[in-house]
Amino acid sequence: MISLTGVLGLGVVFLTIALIIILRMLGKDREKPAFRRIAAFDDLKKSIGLAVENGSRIHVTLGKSSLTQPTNTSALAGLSTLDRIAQISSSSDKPPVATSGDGGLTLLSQDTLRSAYRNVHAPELYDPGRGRLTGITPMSYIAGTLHVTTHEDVSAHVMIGNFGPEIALVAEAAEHAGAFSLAASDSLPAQAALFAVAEKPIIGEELFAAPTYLGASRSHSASLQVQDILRWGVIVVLIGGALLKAMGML
Amino acid sequence: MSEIICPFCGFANSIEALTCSNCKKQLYDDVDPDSSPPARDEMDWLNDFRGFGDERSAGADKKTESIQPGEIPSSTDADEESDIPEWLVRIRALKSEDRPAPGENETVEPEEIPAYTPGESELPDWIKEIKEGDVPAPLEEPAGDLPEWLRSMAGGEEVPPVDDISPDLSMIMDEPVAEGGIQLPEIPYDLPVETAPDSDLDTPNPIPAYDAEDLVDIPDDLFEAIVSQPEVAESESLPDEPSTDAPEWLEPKKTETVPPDISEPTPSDSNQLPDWMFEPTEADAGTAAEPAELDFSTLDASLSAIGAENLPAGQSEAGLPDWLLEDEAGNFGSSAETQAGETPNLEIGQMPGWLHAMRPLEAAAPDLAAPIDENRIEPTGPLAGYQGLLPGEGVVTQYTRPPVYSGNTQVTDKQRIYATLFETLIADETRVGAAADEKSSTLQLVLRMSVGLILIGALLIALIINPGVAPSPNLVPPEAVVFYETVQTLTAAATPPRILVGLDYEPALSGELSTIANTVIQDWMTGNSGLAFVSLNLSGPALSQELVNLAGASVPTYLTAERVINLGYLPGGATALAALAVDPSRAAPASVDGIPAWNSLLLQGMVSLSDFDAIVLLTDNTENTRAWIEQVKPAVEETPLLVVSSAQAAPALMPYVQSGQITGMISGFTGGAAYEQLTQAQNGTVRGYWDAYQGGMLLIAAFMLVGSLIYGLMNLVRRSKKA
Amino acid sequence: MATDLLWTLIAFFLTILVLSYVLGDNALFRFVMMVFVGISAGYAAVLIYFQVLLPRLISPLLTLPTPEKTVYIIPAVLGILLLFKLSPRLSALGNPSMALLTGVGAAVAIGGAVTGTLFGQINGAISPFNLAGVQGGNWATQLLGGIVLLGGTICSLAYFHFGARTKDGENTGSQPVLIQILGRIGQVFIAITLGALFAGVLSAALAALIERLAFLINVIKPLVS
Amino acid sequence: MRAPLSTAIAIAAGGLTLLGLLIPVDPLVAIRTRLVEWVIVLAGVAGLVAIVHLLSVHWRKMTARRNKNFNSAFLLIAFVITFITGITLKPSHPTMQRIVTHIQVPIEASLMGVLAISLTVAAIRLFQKRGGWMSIVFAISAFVFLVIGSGLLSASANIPVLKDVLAAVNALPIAGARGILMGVALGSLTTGLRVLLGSDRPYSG
Repeated sequence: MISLTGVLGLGVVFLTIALIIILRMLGKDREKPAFRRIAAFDDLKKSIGLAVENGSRIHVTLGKSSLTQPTNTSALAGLSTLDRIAQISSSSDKPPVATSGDGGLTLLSQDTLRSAYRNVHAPELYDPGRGRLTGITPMSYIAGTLHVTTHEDVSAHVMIGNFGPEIALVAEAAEHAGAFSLAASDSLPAQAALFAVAEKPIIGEELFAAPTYLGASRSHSASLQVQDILRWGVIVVLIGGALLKAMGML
Repeated sequence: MSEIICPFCGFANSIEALTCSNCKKQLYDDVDPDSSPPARDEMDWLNDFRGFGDERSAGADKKTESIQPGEIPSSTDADEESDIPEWLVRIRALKSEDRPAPGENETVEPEEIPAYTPGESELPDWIKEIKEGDVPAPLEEPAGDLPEWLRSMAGGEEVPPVDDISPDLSMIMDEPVAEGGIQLPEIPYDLPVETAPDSDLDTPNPIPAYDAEDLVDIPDDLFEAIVSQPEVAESESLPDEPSTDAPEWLEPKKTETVPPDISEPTPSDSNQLPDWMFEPTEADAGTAAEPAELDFSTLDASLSAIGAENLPAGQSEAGLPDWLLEDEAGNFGSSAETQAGETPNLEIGQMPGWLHAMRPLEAAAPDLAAPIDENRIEPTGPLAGYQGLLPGEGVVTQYTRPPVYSGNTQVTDKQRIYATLFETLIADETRVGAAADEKSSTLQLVLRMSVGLILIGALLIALIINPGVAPSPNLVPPEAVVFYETVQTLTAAATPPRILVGLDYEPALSGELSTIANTVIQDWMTGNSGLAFVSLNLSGPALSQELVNLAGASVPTYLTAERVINLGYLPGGATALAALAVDPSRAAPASVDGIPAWNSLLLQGMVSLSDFDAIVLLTDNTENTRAWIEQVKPAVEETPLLVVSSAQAAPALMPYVQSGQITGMISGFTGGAAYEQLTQAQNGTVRGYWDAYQGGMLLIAAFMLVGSLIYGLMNLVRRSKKA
Repeated sequence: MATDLLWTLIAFFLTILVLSYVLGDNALFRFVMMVFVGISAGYAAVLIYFQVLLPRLISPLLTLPTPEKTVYIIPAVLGILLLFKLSPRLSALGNPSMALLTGVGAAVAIGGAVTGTLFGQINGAISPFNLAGVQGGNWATQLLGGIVLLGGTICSLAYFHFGARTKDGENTGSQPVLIQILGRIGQVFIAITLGALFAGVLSAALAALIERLAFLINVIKPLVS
Repeated sequence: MRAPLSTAIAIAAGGLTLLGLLIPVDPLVAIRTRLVEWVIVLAGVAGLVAIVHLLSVHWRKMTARRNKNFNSAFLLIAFVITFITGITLKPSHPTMQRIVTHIQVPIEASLMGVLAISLTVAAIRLFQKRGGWMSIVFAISAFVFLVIGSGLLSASANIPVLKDVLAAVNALPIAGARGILMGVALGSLTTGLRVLLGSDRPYSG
């Protein structure tokens, strides 16, 4: 049977699709949309630039979320970020290494690296060994990633995806190694742990802005704009709903 | 750039080493470790170039404004001052009147500063953006580590913005250095001396070397400009007669070499060097030619002698950049003086390494060319009695092994100091964020160790003694009360309830969750409830078995084999839960042993999840709990969803508790203790750890408070100092 | 009995070796980590075979009659295509399988985000304003609490607003004053939440440490006494 | 456009699954269930493929000419032993149970214990790492909830209004959590839809 929630959900989905398409089309004629400054992403750009110049490696870790879980969108955002980083650092002697804690995610990270290098006309840079599974269970994933952190001449760690708070161990190891670390997760406990440990923590929704801030495609900018529109829509609904509820009309 | 190969034994020594740590021989022919001036003295001349500063530097400023040639070399040895004869001082004074002081020199426009960034066009736009000189925030702190002269330069005037300087420069240097770069115009002074050799150097990769030059040797060049001048003046003003002190092998060179026309640089030169470097000044255009030609030939020869052309790029990078060769340039000057014989205090022992290197074998082994006695009669052998024979044994006995030359650039103390300065300058640029220096990381390690040992020690003591002083919680959160009441209501029912237990925690947190859940499972078992375990993670089935075994041991009357079924691992996360909500028998068809589960006595007749009396979720994971709430809860509207959560997930689950999507919840040891308090459980598992837990939490809170106060105060002090 | 002791000793030494990381990274810790990754991968592979592939693909293909079998042929083919991902040259053959995986995964995430989180949280945020049936002065407390939480939620949402002002087509990076004010307040609520979560994570980790230390004591006690 | 077939599959499968989730009518639910079953199988296969890849990476590390990593050998040995034991004895065998309870549990729980120390040190050094009033609020909040979490305050039931104060304080984090969760939901929505619109194609390698 069709529920009201389902219909409303479908409405929200179609509204979002329409907004993304419209803003993307409008964006073609206008200049790039303006977004607030997020210092962590500026530092990430700099550290990528420095990694390229001093021939050290960038490590992108995508988390442990399975593609069959609702949390996989954080990993998808991580993959878009990996794509950008791989393209940007294609002039580096040491291409970036991507680690993950799920099989599907590992294969996607390899595909992402391959397509990124193809897009910058440097397919020879692709090495499947650079998209790795470091452990199949959450904690073994962390154990394997710790090894990458300390043994692969990494100067910048980008942690974007779904993690447990144990990711703090990786961030701490990165700090010991004197490397830059930017960490973003959709998991609240992980965010809390990373806020205290990581050098540049990214809070909540900002995770999904990473590709846009690294200069990804126009559709990424459009989806950020859509997020802003929906945000205020939700705020209006919250206020309206609260009033109606207080008046007993809902 | 960080090691020197010993020319005698080939052992790699650190850049600071003066003598080889292996063979204990001196690494630098032209440096006497004992006589080498201390670093502070090396820096004195740098202080002289401050625009302002202490009294001493103010005095130095006066000197620099009207260059007293004799005084400037005080950088190397201030005592030389007194040794200079009075007549020479007069000549120098006259000379200085003709020449503009460095301060008065016209400054070169930034455009004139060449930007040696070969690969820049290949770099992506945003890297160029980075290079547009927005300096990383934390660079202010490292500035504290910068040498005095560099900080004083930061205060210098007529400084164009960083952006005006070549992007490469602004990228690598922070402001003071960029400003230091503005001193460049004063370089032309010693160009004839400096650039002529450089222009012809066939180094593997000259461009990076020039980057380094642009960055670091600015005050250095200025120093050389002034240092070289008096030498030029002397060689010009004094009769140019061959010195008797000079070694013979130098003389023919002097006559053979053809002076290159420095005032008209060749295209190849102009390719390698910026135009301004070729601006001839009346003072030195002609006069510098002589030392220049000396440098030219000798340096060339010395390089060919040590095979500099054949150095691999890596090795040449490992050596020092070209700008550091200025010291050799200084030495050329001194060699010119040696010929002129005007500076008696210049010792032969100060002859630079490259000069040693290019000496003919006679110079290396002087005894080899022993004078032949024409009247000598061979006393022995088959030629006995013959006269005027060449003495064979001389060569055989006196033959010495040809000297070994290091492939690496030989560096003087001064060069090493500049190199170290350069390294410190770029050190903070090699990473974004706060520079984690050796000291702080060691402190961090010590802090970590001590905190760890204190915490572990305290917990061990609490666990061993177990004094039972920690009071149990009397204030129970409402969600825990609801949890307790639901369990009591269901277990008190006439027909024993059938419960779906979702086990969704990792082995990492089994210590916490199995401890909390143990009492809850025991209560279900006491009510003879049927328990069907399903897990969303790989280790779940084993953990379920462990949990059942633990709880079952406390309830011997409970028939585990009949009343418990382990549906095993449910792959697919949220999607699997969605499938479970729609058709459980299809989503989890068999038990972990492979036996069809839904025909079993326990699950017989069940078609949907709403047939269960309650769903108990043991979780440490907010996202999977969200999946249970989003996928399963809508399918079991009336069935209560009870959550036993780890403390780490509790705050994130509170919104769901408040919104009523979670019926009841106990979280962490505190929730477990509260539940045990409600059930009046004797020797509950949480109670056993309660002292250690409460003590540990308070100890961590105390650590945090103290640390925050200390570092907070340190920050305040630092801010007030800055202000 | 002897095997029980052996397993207990293995657990004991593994615990000690991992806890040695407190004193800094060391060879023994790295060794244990590698063994752990290997064992967990082995266990996962076994479980995937017995709990996923065998009951959901292999058994149906072997046991079911042909008409019902056809349904399982598609995942079998897609699974085989996925194996080509092991070969760098042929990995493109596995793309359709990955596409299916990604597409369905994205749909599940969207469904969960909209109906579960978004609607669920909106409902949760406005529910305290349902004052019907609230006795006495409780309604004021509930209303105040509801207003504070709603305000906090709105401000937290506003904090994440990405849009910024432009001046002559240039991104100024600054936001309208209203959003700045709301964002500041939102930051406070977010910081409070992260602090509470941090305390929760510490509590859970401490519980794990206590349980491990208790285990060590329980192993040593009989040996000492 | 690259990989048109894969893109079509992703869009079609995703679209049908989403419709099945939001409009639970018979044909759509059946299709969704079927697709989900296929995806579960594929996720399993992907897991195995990735594990093989993990082993190959460590094999390469072990047999590398330079910088051999002998720990990789232990990883491979541990895998082989566990895998063979599991295949022969099956997961429900007590030995396999013990591999979890006596190897995985001690290692993982001990790592969590180490995390407790790491987080304590991070809490101590918080203001050294970053200042700002957000950090100050974070530190105060963490301290307060550590004390509350210790159960010390819950013990004193006789203190008036303490219960209400505790309830109010415990409710405070809900606001921020809601804000973050809703924001993440919005991000998930747009990110997921980018995949369903074929704008993001991580599978097009």
